[in-house]
Amino acid sequence: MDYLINLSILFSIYGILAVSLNLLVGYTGLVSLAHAAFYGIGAYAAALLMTKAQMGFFPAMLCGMGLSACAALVIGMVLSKFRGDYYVIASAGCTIIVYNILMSWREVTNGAIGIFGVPRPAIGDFVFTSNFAFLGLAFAFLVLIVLAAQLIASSSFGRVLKAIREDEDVARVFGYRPLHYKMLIFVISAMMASVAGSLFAVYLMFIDPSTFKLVENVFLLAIIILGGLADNRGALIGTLILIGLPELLRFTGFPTEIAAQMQKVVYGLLLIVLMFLRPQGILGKFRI
Amino acid sequence: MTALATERLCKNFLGVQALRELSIEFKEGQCTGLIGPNGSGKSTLLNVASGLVPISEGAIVLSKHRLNCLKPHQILKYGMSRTFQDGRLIGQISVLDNLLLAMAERKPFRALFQFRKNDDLARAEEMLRRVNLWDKKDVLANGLSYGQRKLLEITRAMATGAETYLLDEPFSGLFPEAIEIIAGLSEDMKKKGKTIVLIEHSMDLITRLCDRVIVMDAGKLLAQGTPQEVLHNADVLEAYLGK
Amino acid sequence: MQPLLELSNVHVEYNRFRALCGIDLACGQNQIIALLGPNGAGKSTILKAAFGLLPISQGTIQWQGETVKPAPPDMVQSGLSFTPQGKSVFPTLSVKENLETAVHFIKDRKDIQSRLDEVVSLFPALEGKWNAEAGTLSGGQQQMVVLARGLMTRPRLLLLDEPSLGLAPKLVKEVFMKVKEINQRLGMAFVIVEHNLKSLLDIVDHAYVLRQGKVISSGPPTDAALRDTIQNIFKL
Amino acid sequence: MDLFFQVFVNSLVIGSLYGAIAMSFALAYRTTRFFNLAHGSMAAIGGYIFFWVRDNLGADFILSLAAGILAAGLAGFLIDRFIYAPQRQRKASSTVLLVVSLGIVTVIEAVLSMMFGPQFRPLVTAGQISSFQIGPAFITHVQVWIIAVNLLIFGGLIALLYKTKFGRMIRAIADDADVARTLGIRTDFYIGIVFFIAAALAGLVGILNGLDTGLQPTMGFYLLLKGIVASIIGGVGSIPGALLGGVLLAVVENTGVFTIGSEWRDAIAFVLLLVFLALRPQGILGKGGG
Repeated sequence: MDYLINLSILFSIYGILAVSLNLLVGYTGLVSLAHAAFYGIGAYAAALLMTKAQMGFFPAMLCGMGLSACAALVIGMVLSKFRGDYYVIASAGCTIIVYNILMSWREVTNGAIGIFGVPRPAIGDFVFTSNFAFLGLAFAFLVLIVLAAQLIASSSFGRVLKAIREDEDVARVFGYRPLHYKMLIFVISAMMASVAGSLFAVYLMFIDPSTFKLVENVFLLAIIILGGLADNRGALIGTLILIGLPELLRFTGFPTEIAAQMQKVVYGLLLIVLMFLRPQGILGKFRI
Repeated sequence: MTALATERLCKNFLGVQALRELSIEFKEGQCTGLIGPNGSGKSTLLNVASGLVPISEGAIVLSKHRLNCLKPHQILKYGMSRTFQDGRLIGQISVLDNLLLAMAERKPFRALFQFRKNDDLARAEEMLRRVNLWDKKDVLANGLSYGQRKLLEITRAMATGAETYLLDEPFSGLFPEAIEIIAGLSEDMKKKGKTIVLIEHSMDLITRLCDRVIVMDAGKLLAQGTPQEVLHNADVLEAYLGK
Repeated sequence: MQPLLELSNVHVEYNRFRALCGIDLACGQNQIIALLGPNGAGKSTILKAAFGLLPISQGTIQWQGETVKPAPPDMVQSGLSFTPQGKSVFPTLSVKENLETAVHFIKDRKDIQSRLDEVVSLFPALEGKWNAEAGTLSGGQQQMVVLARGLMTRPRLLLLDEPSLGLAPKLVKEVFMKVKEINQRLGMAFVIVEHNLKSLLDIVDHAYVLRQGKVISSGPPTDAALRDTIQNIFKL
Repeated sequence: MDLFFQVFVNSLVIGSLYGAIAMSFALAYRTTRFFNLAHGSMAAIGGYIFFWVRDNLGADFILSLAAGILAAGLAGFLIDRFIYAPQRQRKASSTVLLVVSLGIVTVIEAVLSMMFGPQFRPLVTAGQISSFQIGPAFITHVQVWIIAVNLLIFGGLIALLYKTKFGRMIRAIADDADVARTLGIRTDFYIGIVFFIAAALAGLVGILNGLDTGLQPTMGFYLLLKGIVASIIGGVGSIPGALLGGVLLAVVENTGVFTIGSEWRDAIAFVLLLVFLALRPQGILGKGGG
């Protein structure tokens, strides 16, 4: 049972990441590999503020979101200069730089050792110590963020994002300014990723930089491509499958190390095969 | 009154002069035909006038504003809209969404809080019915036939409610029924006092719809006047027919 | 006489869009054929289908009297060449290299040299530009390079896709005069796709007018019905 | 001053590694116009096959070297034939190909980890390293080889592209593959060979890198990222640009490392990339925009 709760918490956190990344990749056509950076910023902001400044979880999370938003403004401006594949490479560079900072700015981030003893969140006197209670919190955030994403997708704003994705010139001729739209969705998406990061930090009560590597971002990309681009339910289904999959492999009886690698083989193959069979994913409405 | 004019407009692409000191004007409330052989610079003129390609030299005059530098998102503010020759619809969204794109909120923060219920669906329905596309409103634009795409393209431009319309070969490759619909729309626009710039090859349609014709050749103005005058101009015949 | 290239009831579809619906068309030896019609009528599609760049969903293609399933490498070697729309030179290759790429299947250096000499005699203007990057030439010269490249394989039939695209009318005329000259000197056949140029009618033996994937009229350029259809479509 | 000279020599060695991987990457990129992120994995395959043939089959150095290079080349060829070529035929966008190549990287890294273990593995023991002194700086024999091979690859690729018929075909395909097909050129055949050559060169770089520092399944991707940075700095798709970019990147990296510490190496590299992308997206030698 505890095992299922663990999985559900992971599902909630990755669900948030996938839905927010889908806003960029699926709806706006920005294949961003910078998402892991904001995930990391959120996690470290929460962990540091809670351990070093004894801040509560919610204010710490809000600070993390603010910090992510600022970082997203800078990174987004830099990335806005690029198109297509250059965008992918440049955004990967951003994740690598942030990872490098988390690893090497030891005075603050404690480097590769990471940060221990991050407390669980509390509301008043109630502390989310049990995983079951924490699941409630994480799931509540997932619901909030999916709702927000759904609203964005169904608003005029979402329609413009799709137009920008396909033909920026046409969007311009009809009076829209693509840069503004791209910046706004980039910041929103970064703030959502930051929430997932904060939740992750207090869930494990420990974080180190290895979680926020580029490969994590590739995993997220696999999730949303599998589930379907430009569809929020798709992102959730993709999360469900790719979070559940390694657990299935666990039952095959391979040693843990091999199972971990098998898991990578499977999601790598999934990316390759999907691009042949169904480039828009299971529920997707958009092909990259 | 002048709706749109160019002053000694030049446009160079990598050493090729697409427009050479072109000075022409399009009068308010008139339909002006823009004709000329392939590669004479008609589409380039439209692209420059809608800000999609920057001006090399000279200026554009748009509702009395003289501009050397024009951004595409500004043209609507000056009351101008356009269509594309190749029908650039947003393929992976619905027909209705394509149309609403021309009618919805432009500011990103406000657009975030504008939903379907705020859209002017009544007007959208009226416009789509006019071109027999209401049944197709939920179809992705990619699923339309060539003719339907052309119809939606011009309807979308009209939905902006602009005063001046740049129409890049709206009739090309269409069947007579579709041609009739678009010709009808153009006539309606003229009745409402809108300005139209029409690129078209068929002289029949030009004579029927246009008050004036401007003939371009090799990026320059070759001749202008009423359709009748232009049709009998020896220079035009030579440029067009190469005779 | 047996036609060189013959299409019977050819259909082509892509993305569920019916680009050609039942095309019948023939080009005899030594003939110049024109395909006219508005944008999207399927003129280029015919060339691509005949050359094997697009699969046909129905109908047959006969080349030199035999039914073939065309594939570009085979067609080139059996004497059919295709020059695509626009300035389709290789811009970073020199003019000479551009011409040499066309005869990639020929090993014999002497043979290649003799073909180069032959082409130069047809396009003397190119000789001075031999080592210039093709992308730096003017539009008209680039079109000449494309035409010359098409001749390197000594085809029996050359498919020309809108050679006038982006050219000034005077240059277009020059290109067509060249085509006529080659046709008369070397006895080579041409199928030329054009948008709306009636001046092309002066040099062709037979014209087809297309609309929405169908041939709506065909005949020799003097044919009254054909002239009428063209009048109706282009009105000038 | 002595330290400065050592930094310079180190930059030259690392720059050669970056340059070599960047040149082989550029060869494939200029022909197919997509970021093949799996290219680096060919270096890892080359390194590991070399190691396996040498240590498990007991083959001599030359034979192992040949096996490693060949295996990498073959891997590159097969990946193109069975994965990229069909995608090209479907007119897949370059982003689709990029995502596919990300999948391939993930699979190859995981398979190498399963077969050889995920940990870092030196190819030579400390006692086997022989080095000598030029002026005040030290350089190992392997590092001299790295520099030499880098120059050889440069000369070889330039000769291949500009002096042979094969090179002319490749440049034609790079200019416009669709037009090349209309001339009856079997573009997929030529592109397959290009992938073989590019991957084989990457394999060679992987072996040299392994001999210099060691092997790790993830080394290829890491090396390629640097190669891509070098390639973009120099002008993407340009062979001399890739060489120049590699050396420049290494110089900046090592100077930065020397000033603020070795842990900032990657950040320095990618900040340099972003600066270049923003200010001069076409790179040093590039002509067109990015």
